[in-house]
Amino acid sequence: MAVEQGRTETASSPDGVLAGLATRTENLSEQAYAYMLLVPAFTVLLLFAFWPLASAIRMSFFADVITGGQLGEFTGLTNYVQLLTNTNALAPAAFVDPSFQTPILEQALFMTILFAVLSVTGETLLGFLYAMLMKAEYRGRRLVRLLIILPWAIPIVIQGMIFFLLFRPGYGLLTEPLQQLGLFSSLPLNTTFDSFVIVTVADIWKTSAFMALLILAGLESVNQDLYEVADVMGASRWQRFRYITFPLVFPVLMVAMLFRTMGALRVYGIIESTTVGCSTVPSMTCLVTQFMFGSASLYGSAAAVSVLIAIVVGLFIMVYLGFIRRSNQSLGLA
Amino acid sequence: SGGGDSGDGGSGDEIGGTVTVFSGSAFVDIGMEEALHDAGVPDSIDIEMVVPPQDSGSKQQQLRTAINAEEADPDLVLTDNGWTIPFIVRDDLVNLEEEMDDEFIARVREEGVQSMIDTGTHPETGDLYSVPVFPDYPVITYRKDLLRDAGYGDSDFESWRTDPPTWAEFTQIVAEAQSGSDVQYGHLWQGNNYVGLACCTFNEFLTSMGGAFFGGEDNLFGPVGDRPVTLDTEESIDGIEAAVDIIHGEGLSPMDIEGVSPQEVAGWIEPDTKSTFEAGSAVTQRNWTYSIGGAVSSFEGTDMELGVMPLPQGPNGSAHAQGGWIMSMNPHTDNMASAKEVIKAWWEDPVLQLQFDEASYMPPKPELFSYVQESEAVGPYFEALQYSAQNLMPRPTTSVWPNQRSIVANEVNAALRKEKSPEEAASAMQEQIAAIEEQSG
Amino acid sequence: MARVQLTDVTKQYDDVTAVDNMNLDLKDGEFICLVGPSGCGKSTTLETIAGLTKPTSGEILIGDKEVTNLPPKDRGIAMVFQNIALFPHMDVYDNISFGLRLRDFPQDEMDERVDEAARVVRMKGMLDRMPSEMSGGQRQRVAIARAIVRDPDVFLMDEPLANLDAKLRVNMRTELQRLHKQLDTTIIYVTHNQAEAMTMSDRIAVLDKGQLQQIAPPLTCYNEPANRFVAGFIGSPSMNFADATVGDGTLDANGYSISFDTSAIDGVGNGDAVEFGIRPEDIYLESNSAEAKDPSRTFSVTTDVLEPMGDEIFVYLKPILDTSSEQADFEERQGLLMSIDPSSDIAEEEDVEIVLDRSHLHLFDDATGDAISHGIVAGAGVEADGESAQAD
Amino acid sequence: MARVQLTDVTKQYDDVTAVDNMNLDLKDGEFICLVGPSGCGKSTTLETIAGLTKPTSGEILIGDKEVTNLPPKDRGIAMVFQNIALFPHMDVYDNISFGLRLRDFPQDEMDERVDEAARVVRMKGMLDRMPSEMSGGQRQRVAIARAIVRDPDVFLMDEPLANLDAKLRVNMRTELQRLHKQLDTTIIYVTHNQAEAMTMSDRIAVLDKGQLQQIAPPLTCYNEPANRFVAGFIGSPSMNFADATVGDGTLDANGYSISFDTSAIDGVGNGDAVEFGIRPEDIYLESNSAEAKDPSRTFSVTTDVLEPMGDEIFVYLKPILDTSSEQADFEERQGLLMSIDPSSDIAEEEDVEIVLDRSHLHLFDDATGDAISHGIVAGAGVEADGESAQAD
Amino acid sequence: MSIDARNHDDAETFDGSGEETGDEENKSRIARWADDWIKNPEKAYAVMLVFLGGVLLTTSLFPLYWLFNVSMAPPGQTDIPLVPATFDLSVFIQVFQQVPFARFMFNSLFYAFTVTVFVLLVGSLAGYAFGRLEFRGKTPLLFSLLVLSFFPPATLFIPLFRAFNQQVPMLGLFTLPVEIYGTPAAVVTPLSAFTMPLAIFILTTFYGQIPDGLEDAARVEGTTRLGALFRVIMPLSAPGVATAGILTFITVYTEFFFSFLMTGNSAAEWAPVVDGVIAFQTQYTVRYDLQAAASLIAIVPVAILVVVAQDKIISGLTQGALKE
Ligand SMILES: Nc1ncnc2c1ncn2[C@@H]1O[C@H](COP(=O)(O)OP(=O)(O)OP(=O)(O)O)[C@@H](O)[C@H]1O
Ligand SMILES: Nc1ncnc2c1ncn2[C@@H]1O[C@H](COP(=O)(O)OP(=O)(O)OP(=O)(O)O)[C@@H](O)[C@H]1O
Ligand SMILES: [Mg+2]
Ligand SMILES: [Mg+2]
Repeated sequence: MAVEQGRTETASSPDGVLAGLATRTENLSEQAYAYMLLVPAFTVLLLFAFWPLASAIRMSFFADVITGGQLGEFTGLTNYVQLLTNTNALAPAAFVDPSFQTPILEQALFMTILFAVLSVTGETLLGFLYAMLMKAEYRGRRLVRLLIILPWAIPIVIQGMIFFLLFRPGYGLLTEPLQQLGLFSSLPLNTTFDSFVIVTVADIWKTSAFMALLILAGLESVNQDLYEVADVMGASRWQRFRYITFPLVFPVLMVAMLFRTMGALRVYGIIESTTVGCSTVPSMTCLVTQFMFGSASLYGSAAAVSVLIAIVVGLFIMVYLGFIRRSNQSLGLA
Repeated sequence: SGGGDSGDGGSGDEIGGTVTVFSGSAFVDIGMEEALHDAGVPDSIDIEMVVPPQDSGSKQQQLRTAINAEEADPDLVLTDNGWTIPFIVRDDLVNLEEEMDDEFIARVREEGVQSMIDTGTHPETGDLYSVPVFPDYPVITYRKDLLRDAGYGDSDFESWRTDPPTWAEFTQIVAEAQSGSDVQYGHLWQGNNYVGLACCTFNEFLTSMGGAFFGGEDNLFGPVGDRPVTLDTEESIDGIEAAVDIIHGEGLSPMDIEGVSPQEVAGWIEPDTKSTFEAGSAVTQRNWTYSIGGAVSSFEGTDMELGVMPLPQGPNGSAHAQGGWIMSMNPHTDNMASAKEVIKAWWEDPVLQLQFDEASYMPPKPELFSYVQESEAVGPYFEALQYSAQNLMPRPTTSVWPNQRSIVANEVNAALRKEKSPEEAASAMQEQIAAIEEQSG
Repeated sequence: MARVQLTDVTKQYDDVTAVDNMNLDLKDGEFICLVGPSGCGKSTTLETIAGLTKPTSGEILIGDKEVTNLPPKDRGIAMVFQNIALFPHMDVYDNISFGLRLRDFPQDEMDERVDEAARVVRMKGMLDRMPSEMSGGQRQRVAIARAIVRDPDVFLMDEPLANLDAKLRVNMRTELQRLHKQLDTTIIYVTHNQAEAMTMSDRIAVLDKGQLQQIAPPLTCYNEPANRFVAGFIGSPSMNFADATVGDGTLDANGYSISFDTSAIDGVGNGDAVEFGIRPEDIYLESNSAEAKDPSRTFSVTTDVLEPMGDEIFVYLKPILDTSSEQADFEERQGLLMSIDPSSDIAEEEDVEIVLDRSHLHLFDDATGDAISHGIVAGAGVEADGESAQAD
Repeated sequence: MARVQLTDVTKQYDDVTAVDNMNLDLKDGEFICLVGPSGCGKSTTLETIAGLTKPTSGEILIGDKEVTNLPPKDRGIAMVFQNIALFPHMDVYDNISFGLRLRDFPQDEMDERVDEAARVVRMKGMLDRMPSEMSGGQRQRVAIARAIVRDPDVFLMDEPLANLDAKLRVNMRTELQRLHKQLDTTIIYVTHNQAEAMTMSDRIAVLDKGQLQQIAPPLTCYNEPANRFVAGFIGSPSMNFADATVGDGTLDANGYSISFDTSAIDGVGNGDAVEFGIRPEDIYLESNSAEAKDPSRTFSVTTDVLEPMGDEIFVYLKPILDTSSEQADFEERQGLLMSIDPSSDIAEEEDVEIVLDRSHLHLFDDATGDAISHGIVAGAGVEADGESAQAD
Repeated sequence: MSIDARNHDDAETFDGSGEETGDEENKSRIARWADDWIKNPEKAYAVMLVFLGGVLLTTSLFPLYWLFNVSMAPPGQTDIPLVPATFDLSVFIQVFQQVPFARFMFNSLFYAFTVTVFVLLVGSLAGYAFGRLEFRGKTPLLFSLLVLSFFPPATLFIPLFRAFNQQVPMLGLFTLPVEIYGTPAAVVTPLSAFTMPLAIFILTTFYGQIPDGLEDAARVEGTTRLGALFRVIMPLSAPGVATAGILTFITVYTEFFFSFLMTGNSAAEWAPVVDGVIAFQTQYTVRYDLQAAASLIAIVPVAILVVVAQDKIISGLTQGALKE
């Protein structure tokens, strides 16, 4: 029977292999063990993310070659200086215009930040509502859950098409009503402000599901016993939320908002696909893509914008981390 | 890496294998492969038409990717004549002048539409890199029935084919026709903030009004940095004003242009105007050749009657932007000999005729225009096409054009939406484009 | 400060009736202990009172107000949960002050109350610990503090002291009693600890299988259990039971008989099958028979296992009486159990003489289990197998 | 089936020393009870033995093999957790059989074992319940079943019966003892229940503040506590303590004195400050003084609160002796506590005469708390405030 | 203030029940509901939630409805009415006839499935380490995951692209043994790397929340730490794991940038489903109807996934496990 047992052990394939490995490593110290567990993930990341990232950063210190495809000579911070002083004539839009002659929404930096703040706020609020709706008990809730998640499953190109067709000049279903209400111009997709609103709404529409899913998962993981306690203690609905739900969902919420903010600060696809276009609503990532894939491939500048974006995103993340630390919640980061 | 680099792969000189052509869905399942074999491609060669999934811009991007990847497939690519030169300049396409026999090259030069051949030629060496596949011309399609109601007749239609009205006359005619009918729109064209505005629709206004991007047609392909930027000249501003006038009718331009285009054109591109016109909602439309076929079939069995004329004239005559696609070879192909066979066969008349029959693509050889003339659908409008073919103007294709075109599109569109005055738009363009010229010179 | 009434309350889970037609009427300010075997429905009863569970049927009144459909927060209760359920994200202070914060207490009053509650549960100086950094008993004490820091009308406590050591338990008991007196709150208290139930409560409610068996003052439950179940359940170690038949002036069990005046008790007649029960402390060694109020004749028995407990010794005697069927489960303890003074010299496997205290002998109806009488008196019958040994 | 040794084991949390230099040597097959106040380090000790917590220093041997750094699964242990810790996503069967499944037991053997374990804990017929559908006691029983279904070398049980009613507790106790005999497994058992500790264990280990106070057989701990702490901790209700001074042949407390032959005991001399302790059951009403082995003179006292427990009555007496400082906490119980027979007629606020059993009087060093002697003998000194009342 | 509020509450409750006994029949249905809700605030809350949800859902679903509408419009028509003029489901078949749409879907499903499984597995190990173990360098390592997401993915494209084409050595150290450009690996590997940070963060958060007691119990029962991860922690983190899975799956399934640029452009060359959708778009014409239909079809697998996974997300599992 011992033999049999041995066989079944190895036979239970992935578990078996894993178990073998696990047994051998079980005696490692917590420290060593943790590192061992991180090896697979970080190997992949090192090869396919960190290394290319480092190469890209390196690229940012080299000059553009107009005929494209290659790197010019080492130029130090020139690319950055040009971008920050808005003196790169080849830049499809101003990253930031120090003279402030370019309208705010046409400066990639400010446009993107505004977009991120609005969309993440909208998505978080809507996401919370959706999550509650998905969690509540009523008939047909399975369907509702599905429907809430679906927008997230729509490829961005199609999302763009949907909104394009809604706001298409002349024919778009919403073009005329909104124009008559005086909210939009007759060419919303060509007007920076209108387009900005459309892109923001489109993003909130699609991405609230992301938030909702994560928040829902957070809600579901809260030990229901605690609500009983709170109820007996006399907590109102709001207080339950304030003292139990919110703090316990907070870590998940932070993860969701963190990643949504990072995503929003890198917004690009929705702008391109609604045919609003980068020239109407120039986001930071628009610059990267246009530098890189405009027929002149300006790798140096593209990389430099990426690094600038990373710095902006990084600053935002610091705000989050500060927030996390202050609220005394540990994500392991603060 | 040059064309020779990877063209010498082991199988590169043998006939056989599969030749992949990065063409388009219009070429799939219309019997092109058969026709090419009939036109001389040995049977040992398989030909595969690959559908590039997207519009011009993405196709360009994908081609760039494939070439950067030193991919062996596709062996042949159809490239937009509007963005081929940067590839040529970077040696990202095979120099056919070197690789193919001189006789064939000479034949192409001789038989092909000149403006198409120019867009496939190295601007400095003059070597031919690409063979025209089909040219595309902008024309005005219009509703004869409405114009008749407004008092115009066949004689007018007749004369416009070879002597189009001026912008002033044209807008007058459209205005009359529209006021006498319940058609929603007057003249449609593509004024959205997109590639086509810079290269084509605005360029047409600009040129016909006597303006130019870089001082004149000679400088369109460069040299970058060594050419004047002339967007702030009086004539160039006239070009913007004409485009604005045709929407808003404010009489800014020296011509007496009426506002017959709806504000929406500033947000429309080809499919929008095409479907609107075909639905009978407009009097006239500027669009490419292929739109004739669409209108013909849409108008069939209705009261609507189709007319086609060249683009109206300005002080500088009538200007038509060059459209169309040309065929080039991937420098990394591993099947060059076979690919050459395909290129050669594609220049044969039956192939080009099939292409016209099945996909409404004009043949790139003027001598075949008679074939077009005889065709049932397009034949009646051939004269107009011919006129535009004769009044073509190439696009300003250089490696910095992508950056410049978005500035042009942006500023002109802003002017069309009256966000900026024509002068403001002009000076903004002038300043930014000059800066690019300077930085990249 | 509120009367609590349960009328015909039933709570049915899919296949289990956790609470079965429960009727309780607790006076304002009463201290009630709920006792009963594991799974008998004590927690469920508390939950229905708290409003955490809607009863399947029946209604609940707190302080004359119907609350059956009221949410927990409007019922004026505080509860110590059996599963403790501290808020894992709050430190001890925040856990304890939670209910006060909900009511926007001023900071200084909150501090004061938390301090006092922490003192009561001996958790002062640990106010900034997180729940994960505490021992089981410490957590439980925080849970108690969390409940007592408020002034509810009704306290519900579900085994609040289960994880505390004996000494602390005694302290906490005192503190709770003091609190009860001070606040005059109605307290419903679930416990498995007999001592707690006996000392703290005004009345004990004994539950079995979701049904109320008896609700009465502790000593009544102890001395005059309403039925066989209560008799067996209350008291530790448990009462000894044996099947018997009423004879002619005797109670006959397994050939032995005890003189018994049937006429003194209603409802038993010659030949009736009954079950009789006697508590371990009502069995005496013959040498101590003077302590028994109404000693029976002596029986000769052999000791089996001895369990010295410190302050007493449990002596298991080899069977002389039939064990009741209910006992059959406990395979090894079929003999009679007696409790004697620890100073007695007694050894395992020793023959001893014992007497039963007739005045503490309980009779139960064999069929229904209902109590027939608590204590019998000697009658005319002859106590078989030995001479009569009545004293006093 | 394994010896368990802890050598100098210390577990330090940030600011708390949960286990302080613990040395234990448990024999193969021994049944050890760990007792001690809440938070004294019992659970932590078990966790270090189980390998769930790495000790800060010290080493642990199980069956002569050093296991200090071995993962739990290789230590041959089974454990019942204080916090129960059922797997909430598995039903009872899966919870119980979890360890067996990990070891690829054949289905039928697994079924058999689970069945047997379920029988032991009286959970048969509930195998398909989910943890959330069970009562507190039922969950605890499943947790026990999960541990006993396996054949480990060492059982670690952390208050396994805390949520069970007295009767079930007794049954479970028996079952565990049987299991212990049958499997001959070493069992380390944490309990707050004195009866459990007294009846089940071969030895009791008393912990306080992370330190081992005494490890000895139950009755030794009860009768000969190693120090003041053990004396106060073991036994419920707790021993009475009072400060006293050794006089000339007397033990003097608060003006009262008891005759005491100092010379019979090493280490005490005239004038020494000591603490003496006496258990409630070693205080007798004068009428029962015959039961005391070595009764002291009588004292006149007044009764305060009576707590009838059924099988005994706790009588709180108004103070006659100084209460030790440690007791000061329990504001109302400063008097002496005695335990008497429930048949005694006694009322609150009644004047009674009592005697102490000198042979059960414990003396502790006032400074260190270490025991000096257990029982004293009468000496030459005159028992002040009353005539000598020695009997026997 | 709170006293006022309570009085008010009481008054209402009292009124309500007082009337109820009076003239039950005269009362309109609405009044009865109102009474009911006052007595059972839970119900009122539920009704409000459902109402609000209804409004939200309609607005959020409208674009989806519209997508269907677009698919019903005749080819070439871009003037989409609010209600379809014709109802012709044949577009859904045409989608498969015009392009090998099934293969496109398969490609994307393959990517999504592979990446999801890989990321959940590898991410779980990392999530366990970050969420439940203490080790030096934890914060910097966790932060490095975020840093990755600071950059637009396009930034990483060029170096990866060259490496996959064996043009430059990976990490500057070694050239890949085979060219993986154009193979599924060229999509799966970078997408795994890009979706990993989010997955790790989600898993870290959820794994970290599972009480130690349960892991302890599993370990004592005989699992290794990893065994406990897979047998206890993961099942109990089901909401988190399922969410991480769904998010990863959908992200990859609808990803376009890398899967478009790293593969050939035909279905047979591992082009993603989005390629299939935009195959109906050419230089001058867009078949919005087919695109819409194709997108609706493309959503189906995701819908199925969501339906299957939602029970995992909705599973309040931690109840009744611990007494603490
Ligand atoms: N993670 C921790 N961090 C800090 N202190 C801790 C932690 N765990 C336990 N302690 C402390 O260590 C001491 C011993 O705890 P332990 O759980 O061993 O007590 P115990 O004897 O089991 O008590 P109880 O009977 O209440 O269960 C306690 O004072 C407790 O507060
Ligand atoms: N959610 C549920 N689903 C099904 N049965 C349940 C549920 N909750 C409790 N029960 C059953 O109801 C009965 C009463 O449970 P309850 O928790 O009230 O018992 P209890 O008296 O508190 O027991 P304990 O002393 O063990 O805590 C038990 O048999 C239990 O199994
Ligand atoms: Mg309970
Ligand atoms: Mg403990």
